[in-house]
Amino acid sequence: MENERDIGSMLGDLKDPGAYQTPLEISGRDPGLLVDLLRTMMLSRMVEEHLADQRREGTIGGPVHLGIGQEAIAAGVSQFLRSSDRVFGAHRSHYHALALGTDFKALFAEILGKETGLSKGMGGSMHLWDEPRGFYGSVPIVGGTVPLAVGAALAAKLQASDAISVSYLGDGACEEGVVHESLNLARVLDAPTVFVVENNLFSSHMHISLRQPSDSTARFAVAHEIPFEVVDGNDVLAVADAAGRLIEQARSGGGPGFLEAVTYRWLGHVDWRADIDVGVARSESDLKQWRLRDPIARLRAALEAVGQWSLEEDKELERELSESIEAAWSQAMDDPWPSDEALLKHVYSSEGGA
Amino acid sequence: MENERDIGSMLGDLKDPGAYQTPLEISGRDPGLLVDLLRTMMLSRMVEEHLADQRREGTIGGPVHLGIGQEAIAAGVSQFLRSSDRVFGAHRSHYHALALGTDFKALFAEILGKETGLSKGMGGSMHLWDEPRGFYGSVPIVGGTVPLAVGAALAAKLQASDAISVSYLGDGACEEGVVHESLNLARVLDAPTVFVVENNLFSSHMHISLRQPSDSTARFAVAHEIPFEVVDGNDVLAVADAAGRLIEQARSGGGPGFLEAVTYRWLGHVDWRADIDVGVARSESDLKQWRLRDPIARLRAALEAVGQWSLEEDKELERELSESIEAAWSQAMDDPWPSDEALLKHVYSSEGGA
Amino acid sequence: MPHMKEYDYGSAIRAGFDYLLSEYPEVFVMGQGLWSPWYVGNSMTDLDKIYGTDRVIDTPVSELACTGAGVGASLAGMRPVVVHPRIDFMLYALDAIVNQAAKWSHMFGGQAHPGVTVRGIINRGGEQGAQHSQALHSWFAHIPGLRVVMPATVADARDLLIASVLCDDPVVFIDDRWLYDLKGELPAPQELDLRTQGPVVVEEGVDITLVASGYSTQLAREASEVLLEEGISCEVLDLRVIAPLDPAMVIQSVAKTGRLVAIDGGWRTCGLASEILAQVAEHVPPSLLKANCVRVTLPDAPAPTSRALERLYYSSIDDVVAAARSCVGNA
Amino acid sequence: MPHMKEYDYGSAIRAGFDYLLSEYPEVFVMGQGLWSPWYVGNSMTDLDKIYGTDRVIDTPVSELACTGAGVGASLAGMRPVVVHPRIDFMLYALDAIVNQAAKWSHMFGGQAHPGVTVRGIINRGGEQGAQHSQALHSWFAHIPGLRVVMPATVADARDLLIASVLCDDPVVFIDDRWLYDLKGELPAPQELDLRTQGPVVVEEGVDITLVASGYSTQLAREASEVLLEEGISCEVLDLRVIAPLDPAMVIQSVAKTGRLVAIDGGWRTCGLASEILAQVAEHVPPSLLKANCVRVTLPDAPAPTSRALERLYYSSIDDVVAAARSCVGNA
Ligand SMILES: Cc1ncc(C[n+]2csc(CCOP(=O)(O)OP(=O)(O)O)c2C)c(N)n1
Ligand SMILES: Cc1ncc(C[n+]2csc(CCOP(=O)(O)OP(=O)(O)O)c2C)c(N)n1
Ligand SMILES: [Mg+2]
Ligand SMILES: [Mg+2]
Repeated sequence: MENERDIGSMLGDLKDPGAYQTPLEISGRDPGLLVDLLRTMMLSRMVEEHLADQRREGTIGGPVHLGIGQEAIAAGVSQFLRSSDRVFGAHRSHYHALALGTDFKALFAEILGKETGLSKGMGGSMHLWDEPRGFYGSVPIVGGTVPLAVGAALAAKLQASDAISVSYLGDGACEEGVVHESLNLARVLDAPTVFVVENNLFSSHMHISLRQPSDSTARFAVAHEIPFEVVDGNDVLAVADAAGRLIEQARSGGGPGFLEAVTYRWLGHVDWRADIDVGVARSESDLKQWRLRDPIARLRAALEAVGQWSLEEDKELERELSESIEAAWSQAMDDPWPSDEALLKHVYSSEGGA
Repeated sequence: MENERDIGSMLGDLKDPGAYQTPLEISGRDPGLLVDLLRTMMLSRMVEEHLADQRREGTIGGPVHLGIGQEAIAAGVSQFLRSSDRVFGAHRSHYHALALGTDFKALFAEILGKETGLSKGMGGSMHLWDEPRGFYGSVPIVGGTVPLAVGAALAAKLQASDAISVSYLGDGACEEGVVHESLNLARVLDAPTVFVVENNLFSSHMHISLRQPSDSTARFAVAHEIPFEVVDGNDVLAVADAAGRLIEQARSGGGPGFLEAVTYRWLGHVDWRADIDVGVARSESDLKQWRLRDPIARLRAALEAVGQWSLEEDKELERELSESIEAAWSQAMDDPWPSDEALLKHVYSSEGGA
Repeated sequence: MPHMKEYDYGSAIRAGFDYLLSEYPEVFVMGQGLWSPWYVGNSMTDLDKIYGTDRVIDTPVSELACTGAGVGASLAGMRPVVVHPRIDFMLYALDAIVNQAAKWSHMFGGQAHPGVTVRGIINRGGEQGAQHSQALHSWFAHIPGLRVVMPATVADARDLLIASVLCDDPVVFIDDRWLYDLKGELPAPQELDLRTQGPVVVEEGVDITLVASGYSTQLAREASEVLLEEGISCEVLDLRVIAPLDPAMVIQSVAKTGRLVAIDGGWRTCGLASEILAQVAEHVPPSLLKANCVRVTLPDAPAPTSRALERLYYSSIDDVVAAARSCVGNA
Repeated sequence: MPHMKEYDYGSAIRAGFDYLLSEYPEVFVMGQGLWSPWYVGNSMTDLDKIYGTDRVIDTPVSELACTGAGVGASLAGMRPVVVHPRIDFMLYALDAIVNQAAKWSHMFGGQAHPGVTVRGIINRGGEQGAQHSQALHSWFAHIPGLRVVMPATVADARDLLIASVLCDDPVVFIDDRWLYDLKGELPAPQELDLRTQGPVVVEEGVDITLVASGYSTQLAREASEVLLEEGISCEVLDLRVIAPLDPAMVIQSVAKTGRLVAIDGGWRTCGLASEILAQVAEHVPPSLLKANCVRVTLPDAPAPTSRALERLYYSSIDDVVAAARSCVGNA
């Protein structure tokens, strides 16, 4: 089997691992906001690195799909979201929730199957819920949440609220028919849904060129006449700018939007290994280059260059995050398991199980 | 409820009922072939008019979805098909089979539920089978046969045959996710499938503008990077030329093609009435104009103008067809019902029921 | 009762929608054919005109996305009803119903309320055949997390619809076109708590228990009249809510009569009638059984189109009568 | 027997594919993960390398189109196998399986041969939860026109796969990741006629009948050993082919032992265990029954993720032993 095929490219150098490695262009941006973004991404990164370690050690019993390397997308998008919005994720969604401010201690507890978890220990890594922060659920059936996001957006319209929905999905998910139906439905109903496609060029072990005739999923936005933007997903500012425009459009009655953010995951499809991806060896050189296109390093370097951030501040932030991650983890480890009754009492939410 | 909305138009005057009413341009065409096409369309028309009458009278017990007005599409496409090809239809498929030369007596018997029918009386109007002529089945689940056509095309490739598949589908079917999956799959596998979208602007009572943001389904061919053509579906020569190119391309290893043929059905979605369409009144003036865009009349007029066809020949053909239709019908009426055992013996084809 | 009109089953469903749409702004309806009254019989006539096309939405031919949108809207506080004019079309929509709606409460520890109602119509007969005739209620009953409702009377057609939509859990509401002309009186609408609704005894009897739901309840009732004339007294149970199933009444009745015929309009293997027999096998002491239990169901074959075979395919009153007779004779 | 090697269940499936692909040019395989051995355990290792990526096709994430393509390819004379690494993903593909494959023979009077094999893997446990753990075999058994195969032994894993693929009818072949390490000997491959395959008695006994299939057969066998030590002699039946179901052996065995425990790895309501009890209620004279029948199944709840609850959720040998004991005690 060949690992890649020659297909038409609309992404150009956006998918070139060696491109876009330089510091971000930040002139004229609010430094406070930039540091916030840096912090969000670092938190995400460190939480997931911790999860990778714990999974390797076997402390975590179930699969974890980590987004290390892709942090800029959720960080950039979430900047424009409100707690009244409705965000839907998928199998790789820890960082989607974290970017909304979800408590990582509750995330840890959930991943460990504890009663104090985001989903009361009933969901684990692949089923996260944080309604107070607008996180309306992530599940691992590929494409499964996409029409739900459209429905939640339709609800917002009927409720005469200016809430919007965000649907995070991958390039692989774009092969599910339901995604195409959902794009059309959102368009026809003018449901304020922003589809965020994290195009990391892979669906588990399969490169996009083995699954689709062209590398950009924005083709589907064109087909459904949905306004779209295609950006470097490792540039948090490019993501934020585009997301800001699409979210504003949706919020103000302009209907759905589509954001394709090109990125790469540093680890394999599932769990902690970087070198293999569900049984198939990855290109070492691609991986090396993409690690140089690190969304965190690029923002950090830019901030350092203009004196808005220093090595000391960085170390300090890292230390602080690391401590709170460790503390949260040991707390989560000590937390109680769900009671036996949980197995049956949550089958129907109307039975007052929550 | 409004009957239509303003949407972007890519079809332009192709969907204008008042356009394209003049005789076809036939200079340089083989007159024998043209008369064959005329004959195919007239047969189709008269068979279906007969069915409309019988349904109105109640002789036919089940629903019939008639393609009167749309005959040019199957006639034009079928010109390039061989009996080794694999043609798949849907709920409105009498004329897809007839254009391949299917025996209309067997069609009648099937619609009446008789053992001598195309499907041995087990299928009725919506489930037709004529493998010897390359008709691999029609069923009423919208979109249901589309991936089957891709699979049959893939089979042809694996069998190293130059057979191709044809998938007839409607503008409404393009809203089913499976159609989008199928387009991608055909493209990725280079399965020689020609998708023929009969865009008659309606899905039962709903105009395309109430269901999609734009009037041309060729958008989906673009998205999936499949070569396409968009033609006046009431011009049998335009259909044939485009179909010929796409079929030749598929047959010679060039992968899938997509033909959008714009047309209009003269009768409502189901059964014999022209004035209402599943409960909703149709535009009388549109209907009147579309009847003037009659694919048969346009070819007939062209042939007459150059002396290749006369009123007498026309009358004679009509008389001949009418007689054989009447004869076939009364024969079918006299044919036997399936035996009681048919109910169980066909559940598994391996049990030798056929 | 001046306001008590005679209704038919179809218009009783419409009355349920009317009640819901007028009383509850969070209710909306979407599905194919909602702007064309023809598709869904008389069960939704003019609702779009009264409540507007924003709340009564006719949709593209996209069963899965539309059903998923219903689930998503319910998570966001609405009470959507997604209508499928035939259950057959719901085969495209099962991810939204089974992987999503049925599981979201459990997976999120009871915090998500996927209170969508999916209305699927059983629309068989009329020479329409295998893809337009299915009755897949047993499938939905197999899936934990769903409530599955099959009204058999005019009042239930309305009041169980109201109860389904007002319930915070996902409900598959299944009505049957063969019941649309059934007549009955309709008192004022009731807001029942779906969680407390279950089987009822619609005829009391002593010799044999007939268990049915939806249209089969009609068969059972009419068969019981014929059987009574022969001196066989039937206890007829209408299940009403087939999931979660409360088997107590079935068990109690069969313990009393010692005989069971389970009638179901779906297929036999792993179907609802199997479940009824299984409950009896599990809970009624064999010593109380006077005969083997019997199922009256569709044969395990797809629906034919030919009228010659349709007659054989669907169960009739005679089939129920014959089953009951053999059961009693067998004693 | 020099060529008789010890195999495990996973590699026996692989041996079946190997046999089919080498002997039958019309066989090809498609599904997600076929170029990545990891997904499907050791059950398909290197087949793509041996037989080429044209015949062992890894696909886009499009369950419905891929399954439909399998159906279409079978109509055109091929013998495709469509692989779904989890049955849960097949919820997207049900139109192709249920509306199409299952019905094409019947709808076309036996002239169409939709001989596709759809392989669905039950892949539960491991804290993966509700959308990655389902065992939906009872659903498929409910649908006329499908053959549903659940191998429980190493030899059946290979030979029933071969039989499924060589059968002209659509087959849902369901294997279970919890069986992949099961060891056993493999004689030379056999071409069985699937139409003649059905339940077998895997242990003879006199006190109670245990009926199971797939992984549950293992539970039943191991429970029977424990029970034997307590002096309870179990007759263990492995159903092997759950649809169309041949109930004769179940009926005969329960008529002999007078007691039944049906064990199934799916949900309870309208499930396979219900069907087994229904067959007994219908066909075993109540006078021969010494106790109420018992089902050992999943509770009617979605699969949890937390290891604390997974332990409760899945049936164990102890559950089977306890059920059998209560049944015998109850005599
Ligand atoms: C319906 C369904 N099919 C297949 C899978 C297996 N699967 C899990 S994640 C995944 C890859 C999805 O790729 P993409 O959407 O690009 O997301 P990414 O993993 O790259 O973030 C697949 C195929 C699944 N979970 N659900
Ligand atoms: C899955 C499914 N959904 C809905 C229907 C009901 N239905 C039958 S035909 C039809 C319209 C299809 O429109 P189109 O594809 O444009 O074909 P046309 O009738 O115009 O020829 C619909 C919605 C169906 N048969 N199957
Ligand atoms: Mg991806
Ligand atoms: Mg149309």
